[in-house]
Amino acid sequence: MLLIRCPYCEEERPELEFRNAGEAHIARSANMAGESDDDFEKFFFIRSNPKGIIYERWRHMHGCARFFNAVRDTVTDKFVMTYKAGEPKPSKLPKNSNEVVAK
Amino acid sequence: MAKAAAKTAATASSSAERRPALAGRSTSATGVKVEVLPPAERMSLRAPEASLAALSKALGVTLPKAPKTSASKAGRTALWLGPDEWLVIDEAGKDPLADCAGVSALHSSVGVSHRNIAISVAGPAAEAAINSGCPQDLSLVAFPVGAGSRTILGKVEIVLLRTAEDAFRVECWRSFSDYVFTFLSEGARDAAG
Amino acid sequence: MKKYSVFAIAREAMRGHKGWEEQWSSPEPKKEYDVIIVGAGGHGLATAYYLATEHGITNVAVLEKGWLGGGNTGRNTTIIRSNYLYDESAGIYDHALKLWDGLSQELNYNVMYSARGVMMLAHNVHDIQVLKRHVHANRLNGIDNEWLSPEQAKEFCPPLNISKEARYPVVGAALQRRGGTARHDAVAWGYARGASARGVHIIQNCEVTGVKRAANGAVMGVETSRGFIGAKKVGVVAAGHSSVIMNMAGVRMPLESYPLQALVSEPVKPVVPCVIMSNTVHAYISQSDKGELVIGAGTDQYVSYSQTGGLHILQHTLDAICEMFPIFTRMKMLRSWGGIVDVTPDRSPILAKTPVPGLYVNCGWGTGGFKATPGSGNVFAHTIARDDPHPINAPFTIERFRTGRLIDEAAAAAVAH
Amino acid sequence: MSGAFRIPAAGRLKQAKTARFSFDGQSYAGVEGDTLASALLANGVHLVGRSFKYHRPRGVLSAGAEEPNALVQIVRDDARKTPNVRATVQELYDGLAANSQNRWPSLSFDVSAVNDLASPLFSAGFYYKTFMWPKAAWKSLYEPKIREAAGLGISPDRPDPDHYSSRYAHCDVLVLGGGAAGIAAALAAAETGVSVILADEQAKFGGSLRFESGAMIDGQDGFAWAQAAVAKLAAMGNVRVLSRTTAFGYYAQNFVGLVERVSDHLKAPGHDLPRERLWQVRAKRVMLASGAIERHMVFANNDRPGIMLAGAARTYLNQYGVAVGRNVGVYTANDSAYAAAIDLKKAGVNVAAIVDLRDNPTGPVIDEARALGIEINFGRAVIRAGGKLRVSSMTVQPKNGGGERTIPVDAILMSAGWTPSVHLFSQSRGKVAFNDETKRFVPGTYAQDCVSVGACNGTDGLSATLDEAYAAGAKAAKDAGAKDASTKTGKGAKPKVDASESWSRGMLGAAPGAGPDTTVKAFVDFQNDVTAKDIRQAVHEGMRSIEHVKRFTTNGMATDQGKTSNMHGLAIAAETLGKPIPEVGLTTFRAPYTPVTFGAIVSHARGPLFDPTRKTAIHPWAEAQGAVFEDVGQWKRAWYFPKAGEDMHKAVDRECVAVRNKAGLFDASTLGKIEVVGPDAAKFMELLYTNPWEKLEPGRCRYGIMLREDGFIYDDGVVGRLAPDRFHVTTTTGGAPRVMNHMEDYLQTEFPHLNVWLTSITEQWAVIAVQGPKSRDIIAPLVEGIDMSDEALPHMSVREGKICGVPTRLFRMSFTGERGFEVNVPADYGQAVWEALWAEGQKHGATAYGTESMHVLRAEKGYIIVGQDTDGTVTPNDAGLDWAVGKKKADFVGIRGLMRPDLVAKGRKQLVGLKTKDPKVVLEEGAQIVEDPKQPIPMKMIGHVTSSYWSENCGRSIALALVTGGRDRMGDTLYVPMPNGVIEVEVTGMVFFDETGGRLNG
Repeated sequence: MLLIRCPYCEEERPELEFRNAGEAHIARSANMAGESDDDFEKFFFIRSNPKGIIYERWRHMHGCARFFNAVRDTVTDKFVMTYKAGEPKPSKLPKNSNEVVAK
Repeated sequence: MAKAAAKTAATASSSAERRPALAGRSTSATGVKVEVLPPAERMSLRAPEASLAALSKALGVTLPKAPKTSASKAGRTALWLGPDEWLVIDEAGKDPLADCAGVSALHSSVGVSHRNIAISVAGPAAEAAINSGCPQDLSLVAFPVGAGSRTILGKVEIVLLRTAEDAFRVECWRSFSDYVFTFLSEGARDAAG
Repeated sequence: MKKYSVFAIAREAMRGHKGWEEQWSSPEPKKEYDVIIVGAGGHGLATAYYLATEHGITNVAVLEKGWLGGGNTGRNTTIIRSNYLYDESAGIYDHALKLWDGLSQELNYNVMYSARGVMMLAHNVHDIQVLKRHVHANRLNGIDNEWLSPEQAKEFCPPLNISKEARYPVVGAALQRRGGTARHDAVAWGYARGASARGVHIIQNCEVTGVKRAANGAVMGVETSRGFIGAKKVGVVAAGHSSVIMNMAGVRMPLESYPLQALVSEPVKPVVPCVIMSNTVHAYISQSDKGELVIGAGTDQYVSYSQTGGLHILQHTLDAICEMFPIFTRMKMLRSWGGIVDVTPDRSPILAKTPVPGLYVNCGWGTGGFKATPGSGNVFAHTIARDDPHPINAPFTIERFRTGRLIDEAAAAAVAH
Repeated sequence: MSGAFRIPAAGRLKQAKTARFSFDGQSYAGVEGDTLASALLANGVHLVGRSFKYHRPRGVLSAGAEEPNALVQIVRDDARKTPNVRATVQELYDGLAANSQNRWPSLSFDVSAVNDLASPLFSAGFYYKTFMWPKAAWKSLYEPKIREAAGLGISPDRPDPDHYSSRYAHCDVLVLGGGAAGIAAALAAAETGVSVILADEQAKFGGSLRFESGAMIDGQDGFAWAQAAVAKLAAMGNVRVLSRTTAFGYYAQNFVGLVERVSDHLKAPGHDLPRERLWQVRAKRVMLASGAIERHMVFANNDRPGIMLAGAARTYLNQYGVAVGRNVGVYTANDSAYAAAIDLKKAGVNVAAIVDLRDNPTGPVIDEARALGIEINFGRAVIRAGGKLRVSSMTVQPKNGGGERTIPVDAILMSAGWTPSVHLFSQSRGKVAFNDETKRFVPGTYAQDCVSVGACNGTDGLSATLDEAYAAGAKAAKDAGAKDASTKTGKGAKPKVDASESWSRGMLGAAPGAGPDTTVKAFVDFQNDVTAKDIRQAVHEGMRSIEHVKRFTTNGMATDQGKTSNMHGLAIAAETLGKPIPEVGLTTFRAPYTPVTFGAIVSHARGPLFDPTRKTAIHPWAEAQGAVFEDVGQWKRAWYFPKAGEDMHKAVDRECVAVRNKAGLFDASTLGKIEVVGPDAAKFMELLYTNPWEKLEPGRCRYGIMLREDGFIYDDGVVGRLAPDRFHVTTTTGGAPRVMNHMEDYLQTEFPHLNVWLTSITEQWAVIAVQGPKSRDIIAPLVEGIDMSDEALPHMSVREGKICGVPTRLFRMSFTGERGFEVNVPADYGQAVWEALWAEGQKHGATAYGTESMHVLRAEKGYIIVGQDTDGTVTPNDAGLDWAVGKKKADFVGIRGLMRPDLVAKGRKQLVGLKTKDPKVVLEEGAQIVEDPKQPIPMKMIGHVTSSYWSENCGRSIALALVTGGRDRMGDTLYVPMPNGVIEVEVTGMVFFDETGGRLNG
């Protein structure tokens, strides 16, 4: 069971309180109806599925109920950092993170 | 035909009987007592930062802004559940919903008095009893008196409030109350051992 | 290849079993092959085997970053069945099931395919609707699947708890008698031996690090931890790592990889005679020939390549097992482990050509790929050899996610109303 | 007397009470504090089990959790039979009853031992090479025989009356292992004031101090020091001490699973005591002090009962006062076995000879053994053991060959050296490193916040161990946040070692006499009957990875998980491959460290706590009325209300007719309910549902459809607008939680600019549907403050007011096609209001109806059930609900998905009605539909029946079905082939009753 730092609760809490919500930073188009089939496929189906650093969404379902983002290494399952929903994808990761940086 | 039914009936009886779930249930083990608490008024309050002053004033209790905390005054407790979410519990019979009705500042107040039921877990072994199914660190350092949080007990969600060093209030949804009470009873039996 | 038989064993017994030949050779990689298969799991080795036996293509290398059969092939709970709902799924899984029956003789390797029956339990009205839909569709597709009452289910599996007092009482079951289990290692080893004997190179400890493409986009070969190996056709059969390899070729996939755990108990005398599955209480159980209860758990909720998972996942699984079989609480978990399963949005595999000429992919089997091993390898070999899918795997394209023509077995199980 | 082999002056159980026990029906006496193994050995019983494959007789090998041989079935009563219990771990209690396993008819005469004679045939992996002819024989003959022979104990056959419990715990420092290292580490950490948990798998702390007679710490005997130190720790407020507690799994982020055996050692456990308790501990720092496990010597017939690990024999002597023989031989490749020989000799046991593989070792223990007059043979090997049910001799030969000499013995103590227990370290994803000098894998690179101390870290000698552990304990405390570890040491002091033992080295692999040129049975893995030659054979057959060797031979896969065998197996494989050991690599260590009962892992989640059973406020009334309930998700819903003599069909027919002719009451409380509040509420609804909402007037309702982004129907329900900024949304029963999550997801992450909030009110409101022509007459008398006229309260509207004096949200809506209402009242009033409505209803002939009638009534009207008539692949258009999709809307979730080529293509499956040609025939839900019933199998199926019922109101059967191009087939005849014949059906519209809808106002 992972231990996840909720950026709203400002502490680490057990995974049982959380629900993973898939890859982060996949924006829904403001003009959804105008998207091409290819774009829609990319938006809804295609995923990075990285071996290494992943940017992903979690919801503190049984805590503060907020969605937030996390950076995690999918090889070690270690969290690099978490940050609030709506905050931009970090351009730089903290030093303790693995050197496997996402493209 | 429509006319006949149009008028409000005069036969509307006096108030229907309230039958809370699990009313009166309790169990004791060495060092811990698990007991269903009487009904209370409850409100789920949602509001942005800017509305908090006005809402606090109306409620008579300052809405806490720090995670995992609560504030209490005159039988009314406001638990921080999320950055824009509070559970207001009034055990003094005053409806917080009515108090917020006149507040024009942006907010959402929804009555949930009947949605939840409360169970008291008290005694030196209370912490251990709850930790039978709650994965949070409930030591006094991590979860001091007044700390409140939504969390998990076994397979269901609860709201946990520490009311004293050796006492907790466990709130859960009505239909989960039997499960929660049974779980806490088992936890209490084991914590006593 | 020296034939295995009871006489061979007797002969070897006389000389201390020192005369057995290697089951597969371990050659150094050549500079170039006609076909490279990435991944020496069951599906990859079966592909190589059928390339050799059915298409006469033997200049094949199967590249494996670890040891052959060490991925999901050696980590799954070996359930075999073909009672899927949709024609497309039924087609490929039943193709596999027909190959399972006779595979030991085909490979001259006892894969211990055991048609002990797979029973799927219904616990409520909705389950009945869903399972009966399967039973009827299967019947018209020529696939055996029959409906049982709770009493019949118990007769078929005596330790099953069918008490009406259970939290989710058993209200019926669908039984596929041809379903069962097989010995997972033997499947990988049998195919490896068969392929190796026909000239296929199985190269272990050889990790693919890049896919090289020509100016026209076509595949030229792969970079590996043991140097560049050329091939005009590359088949990616890397299970949880498929999207990693496909990314090397510049193809982004509709895949996510999750940890999937399983466990076995200590061995006991025969007690569970068949395979039992319950979607509603989330449990899968059978008993191995060795006597261990073999239990499949659920996936963790997050993408991971760690081959480990949380204890709470095993707890939920064993909750369910002990609910169905209250006699098992005193049994002990002996070993637990994790695999990495690659899951598509519609829970059906991708077994197809790709936008890259010469690149083929066989992935997305999720939690249920083992049962498809012979069929999957068979039609994938066809797809590579002919550069054209076999009719059986033609629906399992990558493009279906763009067009919306999904094969959504998971959705068909729907959710409670 | 507690056994002829008990030495009165030895051991620590001198004052213990007698405990009677039985083994295979034979009664014996032991003492409290014994393990079953020590008690058996005290009685001279060495033969305790049979091996897995060859059914060879086996004795006790060890004195701990690594035991591969001494597995027994413990029988407390008919329901408490536990298979595969290690006799070396099971504590004795008065009345304990144990049976041997895997033998027939008896332990000393086992018919299956014929396997041993045929063992040349049963070589490694033989089953992959045979049993293939004839094909059918695998299933009918070979496999059943193999299964019968396999397995060890017997599964319980009754539900377990014992209970199990669990506890989550957090601490600063978790110390795993309570030997000298663990105790010292715990002392150092605890003295800083941080929270500490110290756990050990044994009943008594001390680890190897239990047998190391030479250890002196702080002026006292090592074992006594351990007891005193642990007592001191247990008395500290910041320390929890757990004995009989095994750390079995080390998971991510310092999360450790442990099992405490609470009552298996008790004669009569109290009813309140769990059998076992699962601890799930999250620690800031973990200290691994798990010690080392002794290896056996790999030589011919090394499995004969009476042959055991030297350390074990020493434990039996020094802890339990038991001599494992009267005339013992010793076979060793390191110093530690000398200590065992010395202790036994001093206790009066004859030591026939020590056989030491080493050429000319020197050291104090060797000198002492010699001084005691023990015969020592250097540079020699035991090449075989004699005896069958008990060892009777050992045959010794110079290790490079030469004359043999057979020495009579009744026990052989062996030691090939000690393997550090890196299991938990490895589970933590740490990488082990091979020390070439000591031939050990020790912790190399750490992956988590943990540290290894003592023997599991390859640290030799008590003094070095205590130094290392004490310092590491203090550091761990500091790292975990102790204020300042150095200032606190005043409280305690580092334990001082006054005398200690020290040994290391040893050998790996087959001993001389069991080498590649031999065909002897020299066991590597006892339980699975894996010999050195099996491992060599695997390598010869091309198994070059140690994982292949393991799987092919099953080495290390028995219930002991290779604790004594893995290193030997690896060494033999490496030797055969001609590669250094680290290049061949170690197999993965997987949880659990030792087997864990399912019960402990499940703990509370059994019976009523397996899964919550959700009941509505009205449930008690329905139960009292004799309702039959169905499971819908976690809810129990009233399915139908049979009257005396009615079966389900009769009850449903009656209920359905009553609703259409009079009225019916239905408990709809389980439907999900969400209150959507805020100035942007309507905007939000526009985005989440396909329908338009902005123009819906307060007080009115609308049927809403929710899609996933891919365009398929996700949920549906009636939504009432209570105020411009307030909606009361209903969802399906099963969909409630995921719909809420779906809405929160979009609100928080895609549309955070909207000022709107969502609150689940499913359980706030009990919902009583009152449906039928008399519905208004029933409700009206009880209502205050709501005008119930059709003008004021038309179909699809909602009002707030009072009923029976309590607040209500009164919906005028219908899921039956009749005039209907849904009365929402606060849940605690639900039953009283229901009873009031029921009483009123009785005046009008109303009935209570359940979910089955609800399904029939809605099907008569062609109303769909999401999840039954749709299955996650159905669009609104497919379901005939295109009218509910706002055509002018610029955006809603699912808008783009709906446009995908396949979703707008012709020939999609569409929901239609079906009427059987024979109105009495009711189709089966899930039945498949074809155009041509005469086609051969596989048939082309064009759809399936989603809903099907007998409709008493229509006087015929009715059905809904998803059919390819269904709406273009109106009036067509299609076929439903069933096992017992083909059913002819006609494609129709979906409305079977009151097509004009007049009854909504009837």
